[in-house]
Amino acid sequence: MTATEESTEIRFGEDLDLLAKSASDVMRDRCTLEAVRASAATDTGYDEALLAQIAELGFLGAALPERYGGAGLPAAALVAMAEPMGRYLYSGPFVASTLAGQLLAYIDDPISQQTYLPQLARGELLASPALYEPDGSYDPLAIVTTASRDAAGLLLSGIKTGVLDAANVGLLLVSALCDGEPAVVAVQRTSLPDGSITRETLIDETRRSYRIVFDDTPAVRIGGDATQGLRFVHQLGALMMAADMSGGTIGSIDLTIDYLQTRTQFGRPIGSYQALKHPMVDIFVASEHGRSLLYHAATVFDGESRASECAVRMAKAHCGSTFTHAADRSIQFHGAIGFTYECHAQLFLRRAQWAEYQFGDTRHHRRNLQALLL
Amino acid sequence: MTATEESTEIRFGEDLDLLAKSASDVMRDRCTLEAVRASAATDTGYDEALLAQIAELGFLGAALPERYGGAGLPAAALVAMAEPMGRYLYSGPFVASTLAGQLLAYIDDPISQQTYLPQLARGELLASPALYEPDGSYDPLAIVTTASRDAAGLLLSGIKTGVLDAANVGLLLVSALCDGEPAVVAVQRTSLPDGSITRETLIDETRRSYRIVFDDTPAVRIGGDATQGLRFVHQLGALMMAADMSGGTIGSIDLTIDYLQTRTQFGRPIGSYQALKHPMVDIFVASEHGRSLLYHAATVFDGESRASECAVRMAKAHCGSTFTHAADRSIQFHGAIGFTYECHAQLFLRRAQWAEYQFGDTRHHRRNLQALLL
Amino acid sequence: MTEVPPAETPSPEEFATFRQEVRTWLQRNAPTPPAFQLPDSFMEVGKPEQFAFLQAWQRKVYEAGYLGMAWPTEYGGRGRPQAYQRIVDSEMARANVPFMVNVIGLMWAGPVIMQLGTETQKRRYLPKILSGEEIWCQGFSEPEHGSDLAAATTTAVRDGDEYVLNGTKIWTSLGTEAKHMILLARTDPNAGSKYKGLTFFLAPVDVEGVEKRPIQKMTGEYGFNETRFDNARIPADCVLGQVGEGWSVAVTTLMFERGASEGQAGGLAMVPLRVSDVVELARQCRLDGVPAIEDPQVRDRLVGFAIEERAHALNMARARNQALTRDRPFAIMMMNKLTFSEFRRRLSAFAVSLEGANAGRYMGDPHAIEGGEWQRHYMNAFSATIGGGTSEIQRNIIGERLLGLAKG
Amino acid sequence: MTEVPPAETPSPEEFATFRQEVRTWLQRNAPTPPAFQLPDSFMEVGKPEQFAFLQAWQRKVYEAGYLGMAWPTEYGGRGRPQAYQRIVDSEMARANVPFMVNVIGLMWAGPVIMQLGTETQKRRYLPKILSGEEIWCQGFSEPEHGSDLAAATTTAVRDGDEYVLNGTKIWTSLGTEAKHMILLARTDPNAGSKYKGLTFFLAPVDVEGVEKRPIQKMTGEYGFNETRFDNARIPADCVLGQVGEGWSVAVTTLMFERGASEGQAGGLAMVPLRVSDVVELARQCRLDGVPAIEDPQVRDRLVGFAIEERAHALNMARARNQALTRDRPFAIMMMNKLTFSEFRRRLSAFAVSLEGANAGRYMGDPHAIEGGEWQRHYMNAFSATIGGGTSEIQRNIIGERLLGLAKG
Repeated sequence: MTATEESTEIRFGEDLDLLAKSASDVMRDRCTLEAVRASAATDTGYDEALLAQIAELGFLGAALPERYGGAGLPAAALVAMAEPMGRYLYSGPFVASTLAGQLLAYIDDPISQQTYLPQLARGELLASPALYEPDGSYDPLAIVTTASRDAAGLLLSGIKTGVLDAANVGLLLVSALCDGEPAVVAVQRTSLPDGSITRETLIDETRRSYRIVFDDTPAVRIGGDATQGLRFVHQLGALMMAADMSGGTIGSIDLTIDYLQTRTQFGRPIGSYQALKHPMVDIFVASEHGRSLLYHAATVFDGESRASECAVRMAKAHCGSTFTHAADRSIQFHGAIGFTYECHAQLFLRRAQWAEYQFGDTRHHRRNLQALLL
Repeated sequence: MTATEESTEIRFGEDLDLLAKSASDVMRDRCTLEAVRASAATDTGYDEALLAQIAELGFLGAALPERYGGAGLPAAALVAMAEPMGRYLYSGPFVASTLAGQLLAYIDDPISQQTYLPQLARGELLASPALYEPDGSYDPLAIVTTASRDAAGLLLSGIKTGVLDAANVGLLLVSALCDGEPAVVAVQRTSLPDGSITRETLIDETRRSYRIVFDDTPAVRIGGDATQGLRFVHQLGALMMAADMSGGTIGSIDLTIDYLQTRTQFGRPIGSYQALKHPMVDIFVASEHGRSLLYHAATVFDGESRASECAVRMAKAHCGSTFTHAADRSIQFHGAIGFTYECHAQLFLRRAQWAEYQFGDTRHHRRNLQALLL
Repeated sequence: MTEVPPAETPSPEEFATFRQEVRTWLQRNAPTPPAFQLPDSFMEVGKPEQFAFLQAWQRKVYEAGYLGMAWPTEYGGRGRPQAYQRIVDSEMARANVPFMVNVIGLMWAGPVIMQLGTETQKRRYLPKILSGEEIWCQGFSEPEHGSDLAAATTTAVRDGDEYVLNGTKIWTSLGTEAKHMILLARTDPNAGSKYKGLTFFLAPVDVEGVEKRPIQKMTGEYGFNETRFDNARIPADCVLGQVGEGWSVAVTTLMFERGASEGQAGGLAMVPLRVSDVVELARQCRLDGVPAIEDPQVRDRLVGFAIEERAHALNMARARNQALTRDRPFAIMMMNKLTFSEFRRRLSAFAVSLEGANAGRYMGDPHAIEGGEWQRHYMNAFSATIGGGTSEIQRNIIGERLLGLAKG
Repeated sequence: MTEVPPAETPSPEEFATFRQEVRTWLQRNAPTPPAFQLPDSFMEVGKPEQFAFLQAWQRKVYEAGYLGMAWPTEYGGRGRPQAYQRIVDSEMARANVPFMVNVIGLMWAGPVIMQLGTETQKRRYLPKILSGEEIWCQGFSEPEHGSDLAAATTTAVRDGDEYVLNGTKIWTSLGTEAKHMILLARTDPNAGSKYKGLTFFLAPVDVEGVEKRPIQKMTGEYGFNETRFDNARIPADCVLGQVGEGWSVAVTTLMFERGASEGQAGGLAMVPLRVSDVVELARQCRLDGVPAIEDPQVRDRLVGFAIEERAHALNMARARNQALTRDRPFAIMMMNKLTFSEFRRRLSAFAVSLEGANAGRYMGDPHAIEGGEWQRHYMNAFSATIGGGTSEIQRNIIGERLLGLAKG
């Protein structure tokens, strides 16, 4: 592997630029930090009116095939939207429903696609993938949940954790072993008995994830290559989380710089002190590196190839460590006020501490890069 | 392992304090940085008059048994002397001859002791251990050199590298395999044919080490437990190198602080800039930590026990990484002048870059600490 | 070289016997963990039941004779060498018992009263600091002057036998439980320099005109207060030291807080985070299906933390040896606050990372590893890297006072 | 969104064809490594034979049409889009051929003359910069003012058609081979501010009164000079820009040096240190009897460096996309000097560590790994973290100009 041999392609044309601008405008306008706090205080954790606006703008179908009502944009479009969302600490079922939609689009089961994708594209249906289990493994193929055959179809049993927005979506796409092989099955959320879905307490109070206990729950198998599909959606999750964290880093930097410019101590703006200025520069430099890694990963993403895996892992690892560090320093540089719940700096720290551990943390991705690079 | 469970003993009584002061006084007086450069420019690399003075002061026999003319001080005495020597970048056969003497004293072969120790204690004989081989392993038992039996005695064949001051000592204590077992054999340097000893080019121009090719060289076996003896001398080497590096860190800090106090840019002493002040504080803090680790290692050193191994590895690892970092920053903080050969900062950087890789580097010791601590 | 003055040194036998005695006492008397969650330090005491529990524990330790051991008996102490208190403190850390809740009294107010107070003040305040009957808080920081303490604008105007206080102090820990505050207020606004005209008060805070507003911390918990003075009246004999010389009294106090002197009453100030606990966590957690302790990166970082923890402990031992600290006698004590607090922050952040996919859970989640404690430790760690002078201010102080570098 | 102006964009086919053409040319024309050791960069050219070899190589590249491709033909360039030059530069890096020796001419003097020079100056200087016939050096730093360039005290006094120079410049690379110096000197000592009264000269340095003293570098090699002016006389038409406006000309020049603008003549400025080379080193070296590449710590650090190297390369690609750099258009170019130079320092120090017990050897030792090159790379790396504005100064500039933080 040498830098000069590998592609340095970054494709990000006018359509994606417009999409990013649109996402950025909506978020700046509607997703202020006060609004973020207000949403976090609700049970569902998101602003339904804002979600409706996002759906109206076509964000939920941006990268779905045109034949199912999507805009047919490349996966890079998801990054174009997710990064500004991260910048403004947006939450809500956008990530979950997008991942579920992309999974369906990828594994190519025409009947399921016809059934769900048009609704997903319009935002009439929300969905979420249920991939991970209590053992805490990031491997989407480390599955214990089973789907066993029954006269009526499949019956699902097992526990899924960290299922994004599960209580507020209609459709769950669940990974399970079926005849010992990985499978993806569809479960209607309303078919679950009361008490099956319990909310998890996350360090990021703006996010919602749930633990789901399946106990002979009726399910329908989705066709296509489930193994490859699960790898695909896991990698796409890492890419979207990298975008969220890159955006979060920018938001954290902006918040901190604003404070450094206005707060004075000993008669000078505190940003004039090199003890704060220079670490901020290093964070900014890391953030710019992260953005370049991210846009490249968005460009080459296919969920399959070595180049895609390599680029996504690099982006998630780098954006993850940068955001956790930036958010940590933001608390410190805000001084005593940074230690309060009232100060917005904690919102970024909590987001960073949550997102870092979704779809593989820095350690995990760097570890897996060893085999790819060395 | 917990900090509260382990001993935090630091024994460093009046006798060692006097010794350290004496070493410090001699070095400050005689081993100025100009004198260091002058010695480095000679072939032997050291000042014979200064070595004679050191011998006169009893430094060479400080930790040798009283019955052989030594002062019978504990091994901590070696640290008490080696740290100020490192502080002033002293070089010369002190380390080599001390290690050889301690090895002889440890492995307990009364005849060899009677033969060599009194001369070593007085400085009439200088010696050096020849332990390491071209494969670059730090393991003192990774030996290829062989000592085979012959009518007349032992014949030694093999290559030793990094032998400190070999060209200027009378006695070489060489590790070799004898009948497949590790052994220590004595070789008279003068018995080696011309061309057997070649000087190595080191990044530290003040140090001298040599490559020795043995080719059926007559040798005499030293009795006692050679395996344990080799482990002992390797660990003692690490301890003395940690002391040298702790001293070097202090010297580097002093040099840099002096510059930061006197050099002005933009109308202020450059030490007033936090970009230089704060890293210097972190280096100083690390140096103080290193000193505590070092004095404890000196206190508990026995070359055998887990506590001794643990303490020495911690000290070498920490003092090593601190000194290499301090010397690196010293160049940077001296600015353009720091990049010149004329500036003394390079003397510390080169010492650090050499000493770090003697008797196990930071990586090696941390790696070995895993099994001891976890 | 003798390491400490002879009077202070118990013989090795006395030392060992006493340590055994303390160990036994702690085994028998360590409080049973309560049903509610205990705070990490006095800066996190947010609920009345937490406070009551901790106050009772301090009283018990004091009554056993294990607090203020080196303070004179006439002020409630035991008049013994400081070395005994060190043994107690290290055994309490080892036994992992709760900390002493009246930390500001024991570590800041008490020592400065001992050093600068009148005989009346000493007799009045010191015994109840030790017993925990009267809780103290500190009133140095103000909303606009976090690091720049000398810029305090809270005023104290003399009126007969009283001073009238107006202004706001912030980050007053235990503010709702405290009876007294060590308070820095401006008695002469026209003194010329910001360092002049300040006076140091031992102010009662249970008087009229004192309003306390709890501040919620980033962890979601409470524990700090904003304390507002609105024409609050305090007796004039509450002044410590000279009127107008408050800044030098405050500096003396900060030296205690930053660990630069002995003389503190002892006792555990916060629950220490131990590397051994993180090693244990690494054994419990699985990363990618393998125990975290088997990951080579994790192992190396644990070794790094263990070296650092050893260095801290050995620093404390070396600090008592004059020969080995002669070049800069206060160096170790002056750097303690910086190194301990930053170590705590880095160690807890690392501990969180060992939880991998479960690291995003928080207190209250039944499946959070160790109840989300490490996430909380991590966030709480900032109270020490920021409070009592940020790490950046500490580096300035060390650079300027110890290394002799010019002010910026 | 189009990524670059259309005129600049060759079609993908043209792009590929040209790249292939360059690659073939390099395969056929790359110089055979000489018997002597070649320097890492223009800052390490210490011997006449090194210089002669590199000058011949630059001439060859220029004559092949691969240098100054985007400069106008009337000044010796080729008048083609900058994209072609980028292809050449990246292929030269890939082919690991020597760098262009007249770096100061190509990257600093040439671009600033192009931007601010008179027509006469452009025709006089630019062609010979490209061909390497006339070597340039820079004269900004002075012994007492390393970072504070505006504090220059070298004087230039007008005397008829000439200026008379007095003073000392330091860190003039290629000082003994150079024919011209871009020189910052004070023409009006009473201008009020240090930023006023400076003038920027294109000064000949082969005239009487100019004395050059080689400076030995910490590596033991030569390559820099101190250049002393003792009543040296230069023609008055050497002034670039306006008399007294030298500081703004210098700032423009530093922007080129810090990579903040296009317009440079191209060519490799230094031998890049590649992560792939360090990976190869890790395969060759054994640590504790095992190939270094098998050590998990080594593997993780290599991954970290690889990510960073990718980020640098991708930054350069992103810098050409306006949509993705709209928020701070010059950010990437302004941070390049800092990130590349610090990367180089850390990477080479790490490479040394892979040599374990052999890492203490140096150039000249027959058993030094790779001839001691990595030790030399490490020490030489400081020339870039210090020269042309230290990393600390770079962080000030980025913090103040890009992030809008106040000056210190």
